[in-house]
Amino acid sequence: MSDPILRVENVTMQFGGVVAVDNLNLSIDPGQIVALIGPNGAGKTTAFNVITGVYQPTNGAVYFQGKKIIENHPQGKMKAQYKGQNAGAYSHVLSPTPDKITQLGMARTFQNIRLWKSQSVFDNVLIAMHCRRHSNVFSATFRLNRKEESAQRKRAQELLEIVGLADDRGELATSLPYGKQRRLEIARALATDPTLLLLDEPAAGMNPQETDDLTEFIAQIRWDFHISILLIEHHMDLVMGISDQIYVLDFGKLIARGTPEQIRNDQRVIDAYLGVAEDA
Amino acid sequence: MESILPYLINGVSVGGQFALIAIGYTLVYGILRLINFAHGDVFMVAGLVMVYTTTAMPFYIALPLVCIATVALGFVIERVAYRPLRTAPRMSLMISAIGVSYLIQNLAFYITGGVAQPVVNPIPWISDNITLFGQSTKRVTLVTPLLTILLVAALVYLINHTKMGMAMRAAARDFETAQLMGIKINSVISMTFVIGSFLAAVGAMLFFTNSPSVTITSGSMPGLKAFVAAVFGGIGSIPGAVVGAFIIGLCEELIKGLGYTTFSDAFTFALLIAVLCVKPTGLFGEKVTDKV
Amino acid sequence: MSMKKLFSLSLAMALILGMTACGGGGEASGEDGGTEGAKEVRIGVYEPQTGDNGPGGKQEILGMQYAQSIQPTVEIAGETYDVKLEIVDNRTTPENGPSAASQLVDKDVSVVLGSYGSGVSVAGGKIFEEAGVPAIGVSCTNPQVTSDYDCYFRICFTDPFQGPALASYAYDTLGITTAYTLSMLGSDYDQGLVYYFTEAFEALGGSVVSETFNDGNANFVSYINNAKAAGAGAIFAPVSINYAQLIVEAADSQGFDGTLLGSDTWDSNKVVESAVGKDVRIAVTTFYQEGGDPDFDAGIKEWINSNPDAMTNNGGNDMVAAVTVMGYDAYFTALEALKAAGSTDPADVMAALPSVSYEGVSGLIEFDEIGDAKRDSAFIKVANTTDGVWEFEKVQGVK
Amino acid sequence: MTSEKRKKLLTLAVLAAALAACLVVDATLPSYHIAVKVISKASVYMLVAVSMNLLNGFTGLFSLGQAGFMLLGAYAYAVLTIPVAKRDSVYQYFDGGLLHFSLPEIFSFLGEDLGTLVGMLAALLVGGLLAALLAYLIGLPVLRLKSDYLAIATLGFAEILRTLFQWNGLGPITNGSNLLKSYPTFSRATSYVLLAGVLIFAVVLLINSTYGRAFKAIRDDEVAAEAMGINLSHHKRMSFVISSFFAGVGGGMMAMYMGTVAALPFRSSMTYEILLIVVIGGIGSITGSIIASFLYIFSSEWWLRGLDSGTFLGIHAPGLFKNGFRMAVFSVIIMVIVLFFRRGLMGDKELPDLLGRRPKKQKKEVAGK
Repeated sequence: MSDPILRVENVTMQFGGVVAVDNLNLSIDPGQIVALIGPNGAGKTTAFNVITGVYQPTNGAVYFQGKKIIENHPQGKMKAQYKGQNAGAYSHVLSPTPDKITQLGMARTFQNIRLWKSQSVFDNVLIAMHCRRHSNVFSATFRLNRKEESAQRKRAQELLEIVGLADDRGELATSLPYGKQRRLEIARALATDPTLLLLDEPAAGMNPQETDDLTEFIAQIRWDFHISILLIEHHMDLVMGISDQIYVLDFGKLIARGTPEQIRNDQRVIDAYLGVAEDA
Repeated sequence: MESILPYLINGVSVGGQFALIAIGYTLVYGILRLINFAHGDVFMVAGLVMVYTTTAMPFYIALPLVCIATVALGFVIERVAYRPLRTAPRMSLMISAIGVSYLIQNLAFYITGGVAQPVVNPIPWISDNITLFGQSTKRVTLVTPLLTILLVAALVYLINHTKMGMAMRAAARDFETAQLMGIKINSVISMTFVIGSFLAAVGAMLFFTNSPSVTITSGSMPGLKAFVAAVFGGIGSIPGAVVGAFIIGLCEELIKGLGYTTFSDAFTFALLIAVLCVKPTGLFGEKVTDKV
Repeated sequence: MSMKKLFSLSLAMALILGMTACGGGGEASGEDGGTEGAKEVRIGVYEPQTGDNGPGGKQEILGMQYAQSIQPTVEIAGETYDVKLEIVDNRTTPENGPSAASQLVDKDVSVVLGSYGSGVSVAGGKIFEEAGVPAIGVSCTNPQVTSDYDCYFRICFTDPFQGPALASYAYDTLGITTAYTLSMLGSDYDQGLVYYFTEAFEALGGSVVSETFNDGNANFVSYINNAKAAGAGAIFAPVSINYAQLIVEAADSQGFDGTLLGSDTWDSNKVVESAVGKDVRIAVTTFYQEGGDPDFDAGIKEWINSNPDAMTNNGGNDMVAAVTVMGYDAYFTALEALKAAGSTDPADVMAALPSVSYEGVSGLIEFDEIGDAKRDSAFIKVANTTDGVWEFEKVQGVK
Repeated sequence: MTSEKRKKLLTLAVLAAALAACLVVDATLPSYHIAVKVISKASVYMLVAVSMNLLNGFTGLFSLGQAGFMLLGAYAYAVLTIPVAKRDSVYQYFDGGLLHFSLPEIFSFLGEDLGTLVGMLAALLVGGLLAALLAYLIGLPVLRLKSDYLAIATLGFAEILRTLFQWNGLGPITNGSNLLKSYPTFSRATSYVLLAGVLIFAVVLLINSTYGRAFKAIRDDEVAAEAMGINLSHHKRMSFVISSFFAGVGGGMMAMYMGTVAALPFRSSMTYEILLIVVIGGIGSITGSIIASFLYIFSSEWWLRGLDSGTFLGIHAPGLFKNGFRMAVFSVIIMVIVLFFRRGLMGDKELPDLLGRRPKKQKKEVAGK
């Protein structure tokens, strides 16, 4: 089997005295859909933010397509405060900004939708292609990049058609209904031409019908775009329906991993979720 | 340089004046995250009011009036220009602050006719010449730092030991949560403007007794410098603002004493930029992390 | 929505255009009302009324207004013309100069008086030159004002005269060998005078320490201490009135025992008033000494006292500033030029100006080939700190 | 698409009409006429306002350093174009200054008129480039700062720059506190309008390019922009540099308009004035900035002068209409706009949006921002 597309190695994220992610290990093989689940506050989004470069982990490393892209070890004040494991295992600091990581081929959506609110639906997708441009500011300003521009516009239109928003292209992004905004976020992430797509609660706030459509849609884009997907989700139907692997976090710790079947029967997972009302 | 003493004395005095203004900046910034550009102009208005009232009535009536008028002005500014923009982007708020500053200066211009208003010995006793460590100086030079420290001590007590002070601290820490906890955020904010303006009024009285006239731009430079002091000390922190102000005041006068008079202002701004770039939280400020 | 916006926009435009039209119309009718058959000649007044030099500019305008109240008409080529002063505010700074100047030109003025402050005069001079309107500088002392433009004349002395005059007074009369100069950074007036003063003072054998302060500075204590540390017997600070007051204040509080030397800007009642009761010595150069012409003094004081606006603009009392006298003389010089030209055409006035000779309150006014007044002496005045008045010291020339 | 075409045509027609009006003004009025002067000044301001809008309105960076960059451009223009023969008299206290060349003279081999023009434009360009270079250098540390800190840091930089240019130590180049003058200037309003117009057109092209869209994305949501692969520091710096370039050129044009250059006018109040123009016009609208510049300059320099001098609209009331009334009225209007019409004259609409009739779905947009 080839290298995993993403490998998270001993990642710990500690804010002051609070350990939000505790020694997380996770890997995604090419073409897989992997879900990260766990009760609220388990550290799922924090893990996302570490992987996408928003936060610098306190300790640990992240590999993307076999290459180490993020690494850190406790420094300064944190040296004394550090509560996690593997403190001596890392010695380098590698901390790219989120845009670098996106350019490597990782794209994400946000739990609390972050579309560019004064831009049209079409422009939201178009702007996301900016990171794949070849033109410089002069050629772009003086319209010497017509070819690239028209290719991008064509591609943006295609993406809108794929997510089913072609009719709304001229609308303001924020004027769309909630479900459509989530789809637009996915289209926007796809526009950056990723190999790994990270979806942060893509079905949050959707009704069962929309959730079913979304499940189908996610399964579909994996094949159409030849991508792997890491997703955080509370809708268990969705998670169980499409995931190849499921990782379960609780209080920052990984408490289980396995196929949907294994997870369904895992006593620790059931305990962790006990009393936690699911919104599915 | 024959003796460093006169520069030190003057620096401490200037620092005391800056400190009183800087607190106004730091309090407001702590809660609203707004650089109140109009604060320097409030200071100037206090000076103008002092000029007008002290010529018309005895100083023991005039000075409390100055405080009341200035506090009222600060209160009204917040009500009219900042409160309606509470949910607006921060840029709008800042533009509003610049607009208020512009408005106050232009109104003052209209009222004064653009002519400097002479200050004629408004407060007896305080502007007499005295000799300090063999140096001739004015009594106000000595009074300013002492009064500053006294007022700051009172303010720190107020913030640490009263209900209003607790509410202010809570609001500074987390605006929204404080609101959810039932703190009347509007009255807290009004209170910060009232305190800030009151201290600016006291600062103005001390500042302008030492000065022959009040012009409409008299507040701009002290305002800007006081703001630098607040940033330097760590904006949001009261002791920071005071320490920062004294440091800035001393540095400026010492630089002048060293003969680099041309660059005394430039130095202040360079210091500001250096602090912002190296340690944006200043000497005493706390770090805030943004949520994603 | 957009149509609504467009509509409101065009409405606003229409409104403003309408306002302009009315504004213009209003002025025109005002002019007509004043004249009953008599012709009118317009004299432009290009002075700062706002900004740092606002107070000085207003005092200068007072002189012109007083002169006009005495002599509201002029005889040109056998006809009597009413004189109308067209006053614009050049706001002290060069960037507002051009539009203010072109407004005057727009009003068909025959000659322009002003400005207080050289920088703004140079900025306006360009417009006057293009329009071919002559200008008479009243108290702008920088040599560049007249050297650059053919249209610019000047009735006051210049910095290359004033600086050395003070240097000579300090060195020869006061016996001072070390001087400290203090000027505002960014003010060409201050820097120019310091340059000429330093040149002359060093040539006489003295030494000079020079420092500058930033605009907006309000605390001069450290500067005074620097002067004391340098062992200076005099502080030469050719600064605007507000700063002059601050320097007087600081010199007193720091016990400076030398002399404060000021240029023509210091010759203001505000400066001398701020020195009342203080232990300071102040000496200034000026164009005119109150008391030099008692009749004139009495007349203008009466006029100021009977006119509340004039009183305010003069700073609240009836002391006569030298720039007011210069304004007065400038007005009459302009009338002389109009008479000599025999027409109200600016070009004729410009041609007539070089040969004008007028015995003014401040002395004889004649122009040299550059357009500068031929003046070889300045008045030195010292402040009487008990009564708050200027006292005549001597007439100072340059060797 | 026909409506798009119609919009384009109408826009062109409006622009052509504006240009024609300028030509008429130039042809019928002498160069010293107030109308010529205010059009020239308004053109300078519209360029600078647009440059500020690029940064503040389109990239969401609240910078208050515009006057500093203008200062640099103004000095560069003046220093490079003063005729060699005039240098002795201009640099009267600095032995004729350090530089002994003048760009218009260097290009004189192109013929006198063309050479002067090329030299003038080259000097403007150099001014712009110097401003851009400075922006590049200070951009790295400063642009990391959050909104209000950025504002105050850029304000500080502008003030430091002003001190440096007034310092006698640099006198052989900057003439210290003394005026720079005697340099060639445009005398026609059309020249100002055309030059500023061409440059603004470049800004419009930039804003509608992929880079301009990236700027807007940063303004709308920095976190999302970065997550979509837009390099924040690179793009912010680019916007800062480009904006400063235009401010620098604008400064050079300001020097032309003023006829003399001194550092004093370029203080923070000039930046505030430009900021208020941008706010009046609508943050995020180029058209708004242009219209507001003209309205502001025309009113303050010409139309509303009556408010200061006793008689306005034929009403004679010296007690009310005295010095400073105009600015007082102005600042009240500005506060009303800031508080009640936060979107300014144009919001984020442009000229073509006004001309083309749009479907009614646009209605919701007002709530958008």
